Amino acid sequence: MTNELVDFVIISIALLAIGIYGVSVKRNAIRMLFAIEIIINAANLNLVAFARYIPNSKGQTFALFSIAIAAAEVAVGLALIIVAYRMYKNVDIAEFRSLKG
Amino acid sequence: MADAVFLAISVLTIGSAIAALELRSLIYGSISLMGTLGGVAGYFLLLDSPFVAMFQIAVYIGSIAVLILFTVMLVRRQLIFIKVEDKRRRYAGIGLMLIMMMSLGAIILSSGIKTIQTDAPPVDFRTIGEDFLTYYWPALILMALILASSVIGALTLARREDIENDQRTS
Amino acid sequence: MSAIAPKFRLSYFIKSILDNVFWIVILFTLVGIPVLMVSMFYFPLPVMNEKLTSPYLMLTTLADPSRQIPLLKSVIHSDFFRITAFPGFGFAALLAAATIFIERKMLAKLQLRVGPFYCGKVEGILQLMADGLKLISKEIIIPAKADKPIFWAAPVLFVATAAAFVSLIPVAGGGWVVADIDVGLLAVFAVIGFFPIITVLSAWSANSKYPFIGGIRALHQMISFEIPLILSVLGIVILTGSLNLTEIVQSQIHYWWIVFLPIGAIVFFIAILAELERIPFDLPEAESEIVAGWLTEFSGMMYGLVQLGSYVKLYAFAALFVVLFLGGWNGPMVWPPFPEEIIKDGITMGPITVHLAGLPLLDQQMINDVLWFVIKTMGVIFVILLPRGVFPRIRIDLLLHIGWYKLIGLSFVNIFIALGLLYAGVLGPGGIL
Amino acid sequence: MGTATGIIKALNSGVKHLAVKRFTLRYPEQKLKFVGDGYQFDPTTGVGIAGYKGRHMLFHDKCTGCQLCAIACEGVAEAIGMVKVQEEWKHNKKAIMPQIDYGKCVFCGLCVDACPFYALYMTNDYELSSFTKEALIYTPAQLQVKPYVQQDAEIIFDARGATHG
Amino acid sequence: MATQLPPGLQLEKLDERIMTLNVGPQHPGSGHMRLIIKVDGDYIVSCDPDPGYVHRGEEKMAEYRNYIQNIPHLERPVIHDSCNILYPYCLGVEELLGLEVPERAQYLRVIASELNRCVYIQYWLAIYGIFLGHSTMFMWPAGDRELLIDLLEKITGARVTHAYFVPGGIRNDVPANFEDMCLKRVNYFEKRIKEYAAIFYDNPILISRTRGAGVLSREDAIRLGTTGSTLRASGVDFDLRKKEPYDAYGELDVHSDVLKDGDSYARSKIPWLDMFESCNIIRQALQKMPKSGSVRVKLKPNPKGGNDEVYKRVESGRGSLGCYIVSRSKPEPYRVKLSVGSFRNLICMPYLLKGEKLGNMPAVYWSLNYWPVEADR
Amino acid sequence: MSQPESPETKPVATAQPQKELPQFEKSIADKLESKFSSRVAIEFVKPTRIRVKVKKEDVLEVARFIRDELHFDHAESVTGVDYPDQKEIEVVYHLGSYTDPELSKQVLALATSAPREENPNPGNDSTRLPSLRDIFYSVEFHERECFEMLGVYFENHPDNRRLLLPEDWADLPPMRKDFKIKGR
Amino acid sequence: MVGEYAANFSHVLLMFGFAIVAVGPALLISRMISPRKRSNPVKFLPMECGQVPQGEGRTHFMMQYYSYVLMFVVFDVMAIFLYAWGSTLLNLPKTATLPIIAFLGIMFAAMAFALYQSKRRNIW
Amino acid sequence: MLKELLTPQTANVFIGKLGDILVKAIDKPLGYAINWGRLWSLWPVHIETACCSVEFGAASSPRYDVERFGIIEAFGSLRQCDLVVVQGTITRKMAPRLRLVYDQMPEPKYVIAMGACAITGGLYFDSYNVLPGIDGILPVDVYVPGCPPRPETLIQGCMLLQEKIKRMKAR
Ligand code: SF4
Ligand code: SF4
Ligand code: SF4
Repeated sequence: MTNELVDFVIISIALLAIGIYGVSVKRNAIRMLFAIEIIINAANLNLVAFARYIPNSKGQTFALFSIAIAAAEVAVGLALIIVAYRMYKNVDIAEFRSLKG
Repeated sequence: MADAVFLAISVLTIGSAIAALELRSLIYGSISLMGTLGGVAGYFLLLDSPFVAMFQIAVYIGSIAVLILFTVMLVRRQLIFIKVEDKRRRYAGIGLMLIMMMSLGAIILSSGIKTIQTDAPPVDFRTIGEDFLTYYWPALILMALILASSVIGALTLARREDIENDQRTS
Repeated sequence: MSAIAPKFRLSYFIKSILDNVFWIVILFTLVGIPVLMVSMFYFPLPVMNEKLTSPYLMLTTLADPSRQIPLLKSVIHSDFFRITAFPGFGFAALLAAATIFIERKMLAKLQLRVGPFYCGKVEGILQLMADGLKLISKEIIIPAKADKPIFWAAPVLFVATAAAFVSLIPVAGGGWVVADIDVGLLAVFAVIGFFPIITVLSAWSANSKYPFIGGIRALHQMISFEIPLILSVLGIVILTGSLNLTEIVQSQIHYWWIVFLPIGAIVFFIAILAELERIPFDLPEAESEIVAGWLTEFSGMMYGLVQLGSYVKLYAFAALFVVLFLGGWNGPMVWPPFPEEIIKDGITMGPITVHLAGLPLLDQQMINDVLWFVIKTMGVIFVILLPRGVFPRIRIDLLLHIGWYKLIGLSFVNIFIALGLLYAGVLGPGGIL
Repeated sequence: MGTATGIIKALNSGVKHLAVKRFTLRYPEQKLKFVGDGYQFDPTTGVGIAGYKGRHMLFHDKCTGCQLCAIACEGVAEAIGMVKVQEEWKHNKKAIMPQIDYGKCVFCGLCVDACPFYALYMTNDYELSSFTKEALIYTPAQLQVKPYVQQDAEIIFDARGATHG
Repeated sequence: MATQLPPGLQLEKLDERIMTLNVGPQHPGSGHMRLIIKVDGDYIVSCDPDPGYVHRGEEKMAEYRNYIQNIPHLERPVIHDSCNILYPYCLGVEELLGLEVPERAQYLRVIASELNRCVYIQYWLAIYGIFLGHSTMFMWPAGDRELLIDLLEKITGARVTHAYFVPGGIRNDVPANFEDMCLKRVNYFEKRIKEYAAIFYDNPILISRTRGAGVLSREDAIRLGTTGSTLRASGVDFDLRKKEPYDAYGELDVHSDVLKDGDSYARSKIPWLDMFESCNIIRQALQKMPKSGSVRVKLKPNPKGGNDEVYKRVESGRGSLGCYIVSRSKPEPYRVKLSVGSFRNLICMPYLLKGEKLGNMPAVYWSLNYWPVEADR
Repeated sequence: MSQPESPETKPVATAQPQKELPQFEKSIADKLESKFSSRVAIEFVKPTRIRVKVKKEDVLEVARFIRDELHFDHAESVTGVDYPDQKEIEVVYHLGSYTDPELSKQVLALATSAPREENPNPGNDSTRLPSLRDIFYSVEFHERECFEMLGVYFENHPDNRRLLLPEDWADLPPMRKDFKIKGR
Repeated sequence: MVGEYAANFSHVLLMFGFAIVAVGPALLISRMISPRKRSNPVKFLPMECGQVPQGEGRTHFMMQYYSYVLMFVVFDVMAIFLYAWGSTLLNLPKTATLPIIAFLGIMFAAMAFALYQSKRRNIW
Repeated sequence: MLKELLTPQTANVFIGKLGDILVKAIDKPLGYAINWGRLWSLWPVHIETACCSVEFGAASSPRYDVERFGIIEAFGSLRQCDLVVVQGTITRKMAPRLRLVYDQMPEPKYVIAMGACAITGGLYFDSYNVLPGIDGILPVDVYVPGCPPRPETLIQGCMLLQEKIKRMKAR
């Protein structure tokens, strides 16, 4: 019993789908951030899986890049959430919109 | 077929990914997100890329999850438990998810990916470093710029201007 | 208060113990041995004398010592033994207990007093046992509004994470490490990252003010010192080109890295003081400001477990320092060789001489390694403990200032020193040393 | 660099003290030695005689039951009560003697100052803890007993620090 | 610092960020009192001291006891500085009753009060050490003060509550080899307290932590009416032993140290320097003391004061300590008021802690030389 | 022990005037007398101690004069004394000086008095005095203590709250003479 | 074979699990043998120095040092990135140092800005 | 036959009986062991009520060093303590707080009344703000008289308390 590439790819698809569901349904800014993280992880998983089965180091390299960029994105995203929270005392995206007007 | 470890990790990852989005409490949601990230790190280990796996744990769980947790704790207690969403949207989202899964799965499964097999030894993690510094060095610089701009942007955004300076002796 | 029981009598005590022994023996013979016999049919047994042992053969070991030895050897080399006992949990817990005792006695000596003295007749060596027994028999209070699952799990997870950290430390040559990982150093950093999460979660879950402030302080402190901690080791990685801790130790056969990279060693040391929340960096538990910091709401055994975890963590960090900078187990051979006769001819007991094949269970080299390792680790632990008696507590802004300005700068200096050593051709492949 | 030398000096001072003698008085085995037998008062000169202010001692053959000690204590702690005793003394017509409640007494010694007949002294006994409050009330008969104390430890100095011996 | 004191606090705007912390009464950093502290993150927004947990009504009780019976309970507010807290009371009663203290008693009083000052300061220093998280600095002073306590016990017969000073002199003469013993201990004591420099006062971590924490300028120190080490650390040279010598201090050469900075570090250093000065004074007094003589004027029982009032003050461990006695021709005083240094320094606490970091709270609080039991009386 | 009996008298205003008065202290008293003439009563002048008594309407003015012209810059203590016979509560401020080295020995007792109520209702009755907090900042806590111990309400004091007594204290202010402690 | 490396890591997990198994019972035993008296609800209030607690335990409590947490996320990534470089340095040509120096230069600039920002306490 | 016997109920009963036997067998030595642990590891809670705290501090100073008996002073939180040493006068303001502190501590807990004030009110028997002893609010185990008690007396009191713990029921 060994793992095959297709297993990893299927898991990756599942994660992607969950992530997209989260992004489209959730209205809480922090939850949306979670969903985005899940999507990024799905992508990374794909990268590394293909890199392993087509023996090549490039996939891992790009996975590293994308993790680093995810970190940067989270930092900025959370800073935004903090600012929004401080202004509206809420973390709900819909609220942001309604309060602005 | 996949082995038991793989199945265990799959259950952990998918389950906690769903839990991260659906649990009532944001704190538990963040803990579940940590589970997802850890599960993905487990896949990386199964794929013989320990460097990426450790990087994933150290960066994602060691710092990003900490930041998320910390921010969640700053949010007022009532808000941690609030879940605002309407039912129709939710069903639409689930439908979208299923459709995506089906279609992508069908595409992938029919694409002949099943035939890919390998017995090659895994790539040494040192080659990653080599890649960075030889062929992909512009990407490295670009990444430095991204990181730098993100830290600058985050700090500029997150500070508060609404407090007068005289309320606190500096 | 509780009623006063009849007067304590030693004879009663002994009688009760004998009672217990009797019951245990009865139960073992009636239940234990049959269960053992039955279960031996289901478990794979080790290969002895090139034969697969059967359960009946196993039972003969009870009578024949020469058969016990290979069995013992196979136990010693099994993963289970490693995890539970020797380089793993048991060893670490033992050293942690020794550390607590040494700390109390040393602090007392420094402060011109005696320290634990009456408990256990000799210099209070049983003090720790008394504390443990008391803690385990103490009521556990869960605050009413606390988040119960996290609150219960936090101490256990704290110990477990510390144990996972211990598993990465190589103790002696020849693979005496629980998990020999190619990227061991990175794994260490990955494991360290869990501590702030557990701390801040437990602090949050208690739903009380002092733990919350303490937890947030702990978080800031730990993550701020994680970067200098990571950067200060980079010099060694540059010079050895390896992330494997065993290889790093082997690279120090001739010279310890502290000789070439003293700045890195200092930065690393200060950073581990901060990671361990030891004085002068024990802000998360600063009792004069925030009672007991994030430990405020822990009572009874939970508190005991957190203490155990933190001392296991202390051992692990001290051992990491030894592995990285002090040459690990490398040292001159001081353990006397085993007497030839015992290996060749066997042991003489009265009139009988028994020849036991493969007698020294552990070879001389390994025991020597462990000896050196323990000595060095104890030395480092001593130096970690010493500041507790000498320094006051620091303030959080000063702490962050030290971490972010001084230590990061110094660790970059250290990296450039390493680079310089490499490119000047002093060290590294083709270097003059 | 000042910081570094300061830190090294502090560490050095700490390590040096690992060699200094311990100052601890090992109490249940050793007991401190005091001046004399306890605090007494000399009414003729109006000056006390130095000594430790521990539990009192009452000389039944001197006490006249004049209650002066009780009056002195009334404004301090109300620790002294006068109780009847069975003994018969010529000078003690009322046959009352002080009984001291050590749950109240503050060991100020004013009652000793007040007694004009040298009947009340203080002794070196201080081990008075008990399980109950009643056991802290000392009757005249108990106060009569001279405590047996073996106190001989004193502070000794030498080059390696002070210690008890 | 601005001369205008901060006005009452408007916190409404910040309410969400503000957290109220109770420091005390069961708090390792507080002891007998409570500070209600409001923090915004790491900064203290307001501090409201809530003393009175040891308020025992000493002043009321003093109206029901005669002049001698007042001694035991009037020394209880500061039992580790009990000679000094009785000093102004005894001086006052002596003036009321017109008593003249014998010379030997005067010198012995000076010696006892200086010894007691050292004992007090050592205890204070010990607690300061534990407040800053320095356990050795608790143990060393707490151990070294026992040297002097042992000496005082040999003189007075009690470890801390000596009840040694009485109107008209002292209770009893010193034992035979007193001078010898005293000199030896004081010398050794001085050697010991010098050791604190390396581990505490010159410790860079301590300096970086307490320098600049809770700065009290000279003007504010005067305006707030602070006293003792708090005042002298702010640059005001005011020591009653020098300015208004009582008893034998007139014949002795006293000079007390003054620092300019006015921060926690200076405030914590002044008492330490004081101990050296105390050792000096004790040595001088031992030399000049008459070798024999009476030590107590005989009082008649239940003495009555006239229709008069006195206000006497001495320099105690915490600064000037005044005693105001109103007498109405009765054996009991009509009103006794202790004006204690701790209570006078209490006012600095809300003033200094506002805007400080939370981490500075123990350092500033205890450096004010504040003993809650005394302030509550 | 004796009960505090009724015939209490005010402090004897002129304490041995025939003895020659200490020079320096006399000069201070003279300054006060020349400024306010009969509005202040110099009650005694002893070595290093002076006591003056003023009416409660004048106390602010006198205090300001003492601070600005006589350079007494802080208050050492504030004592309330209850005189049930005169139906007044006397409040004595002991003032000292740090800035003027000549004055460092001197303590000036500034006494004033407020009417006394038989059934005190602290804060709401006529036992009121103007607060000296704006002149001598250091009296803040002393006046708070005086308020709760004797029921003297200080007007314009920023926070006249309970200080030492328990929060649920519902008895008389304890330092009044008619508050008897138990058993006496 | 795919998945060789994972075996080594499993030991870490096993150790983690063993520690839980080993110390978890301590809590259970403690629960079993500790005295449990029915006591008043006061006991389960949060500890507040002998006062009855007021206010909420978990508030919007923002330390002035939030900036350091933000910075940590970015610079932690940087620090571990340097390991990818450091561990391969021996196999690399010397010119490969140049990109990393540029990388460090940019990060230093960012760090200088960040430290300057977080030093200005009163804006946090 | 066997199947009938081995229903969950009978199994439960059997296991329960076995547990009872085990508990009984274990109870006594365990009780001794626990009491032994408790008596050598008394951690006093840090509550200073009045001037006796000075002598309590002296008791943990190098000269008397109560840590010899396993008593560590300056412990941060009351949740980890098991001994209340009432160090002196209890005023009316302090009394409810003291009771709260006692209530919040985990079982088992012991009380030592230190000083005349804590026993009977001592000097302040007639003060308007002082409770006459703490018996009314806390169950006291050992009384340590003196004003303040010498550290030796306190240590003696602690030894008495150890003696008492030895004879207490462990659970
Ligand atoms: S020593 Fe003091 S308190 Fe004790 S009985 Fe004598 S007068 Fe009363
Ligand atoms: S002890 Fe002395 S004062 Fe007391 S009743 Fe006896 S004789 Fe009188
Ligand atoms: S017994 Fe004495 S020392 Fe203890 S609190 Fe009471 S008055 Fe103070």
